[in-house]
Amino acid sequence: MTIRLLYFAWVREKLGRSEEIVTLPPEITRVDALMAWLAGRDDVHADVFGRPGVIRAAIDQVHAQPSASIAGAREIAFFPPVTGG
Amino acid sequence: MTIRLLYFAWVREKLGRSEEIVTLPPEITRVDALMAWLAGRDDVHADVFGRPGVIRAAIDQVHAQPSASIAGAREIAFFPPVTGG
Amino acid sequence: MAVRVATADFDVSAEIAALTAGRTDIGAVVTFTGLVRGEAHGKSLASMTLEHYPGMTEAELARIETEAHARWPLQASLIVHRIGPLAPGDAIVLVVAASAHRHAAFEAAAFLMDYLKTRAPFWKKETATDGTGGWVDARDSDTSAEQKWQAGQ
Amino acid sequence: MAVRVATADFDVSAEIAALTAGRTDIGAVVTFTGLVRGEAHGKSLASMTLEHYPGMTEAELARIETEAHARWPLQASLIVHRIGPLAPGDAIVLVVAASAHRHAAFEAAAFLMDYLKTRAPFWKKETATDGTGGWVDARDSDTSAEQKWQAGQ
Repeated sequence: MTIRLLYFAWVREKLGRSEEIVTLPPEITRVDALMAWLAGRDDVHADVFGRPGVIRAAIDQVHAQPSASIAGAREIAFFPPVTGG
Repeated sequence: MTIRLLYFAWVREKLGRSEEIVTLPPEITRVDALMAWLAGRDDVHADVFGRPGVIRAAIDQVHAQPSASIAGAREIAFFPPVTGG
Repeated sequence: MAVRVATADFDVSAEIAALTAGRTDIGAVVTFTGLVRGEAHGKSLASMTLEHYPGMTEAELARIETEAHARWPLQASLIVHRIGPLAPGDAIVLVVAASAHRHAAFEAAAFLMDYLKTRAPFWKKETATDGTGGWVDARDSDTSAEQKWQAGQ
Repeated sequence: MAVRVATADFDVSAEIAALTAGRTDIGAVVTFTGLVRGEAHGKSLASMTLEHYPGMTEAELARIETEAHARWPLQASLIVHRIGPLAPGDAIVLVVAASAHRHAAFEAAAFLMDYLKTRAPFWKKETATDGTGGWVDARDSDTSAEQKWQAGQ
């Protein structure tokens, strides 16, 4: 499964990129599994994705829980809790 | 006691005047007594002042209950419940 | 704090700008604008006239504003109420509440309107397009809205 | 219903006029304007930059607006949110809710802001006058403000 990942705010800054296209192994089917998989890349990713509850996710521009299925998703975004308004 | 009376909205229209100066007998010491005294003038006044709870009063530009003392008042206003805003 | 009774219309942006000019301690400005609706009590409205009690109006609006400042941390506030003849679509009243944070501004603006509706000495007289009309009756819902604040909710 | 994300400032009067033009069924217009405060977290603010998630921002604001229209009888509504660099005193966000009656307009405007604060994908980065700064942390009070509506209060 090939998917677009987007990063915002300090997630973007820490990772040093705003987006990337990745190919996921077939066993990655939920948001939390994707985060664990990303956390395994290196120390920087472990720091960003290794603390559940610190960052939020959206699937195809809709807020998603860690348990949400990513089947069929085109883009998944990771970001800190929002602070607009 | 000489006092200025003010009338607003349909109270003013029914009485046919917006204000008058009256001299009160000494036994009139509260708003409700003043209303009863005014109600005794004629049928028009009885219609306006003879139904407690229908009209409101203010003493020197402050809302006043029927039981409020009118001692020392300079002006007393009578009007229907307000409908601004 | 300011109150104004006028026949002239008001400009919301200009009033916000005047309240916030040169300040950086205001984070939230809530405005309420009341407009004359074209239908009232099932009839089509031709015009409306607002009568008030000069002197008491300004005093009562100032008392209401003082009460709002005692209840919420407000940086600024304004009440403008129009009098005289008005047509459907015309603005009647403007309330502005400015605070560091939004909940105080929202609550204070709602409070100012609820108290204004039940305490400020204004009276509306309506004329329908069929020529009928008369003085508007006070609404029980306005009294209960005011009593909600007195109960401390 | 309309949402807009822009670097340009907005004019509250012009937005109210656009929402109410040619209509006589609106009796109440509530606006909320959020402004950049000059002090944040005990420090003097030099500037702020707002980042957002293009596409999701507009979609999420539209979902929030749809939810407000489902909960209250609104004649019109508008959300404008600025992005990019802002200075103390600058306007950040505008919410407008228009209804026949005032309580619906007040509640819908407060709801729109509470949901926007916790759901719309915007992030603030602050720079203090002493050169320090960073991304603003989300406030627990914003989450509880949103949860109040979910509990139906």
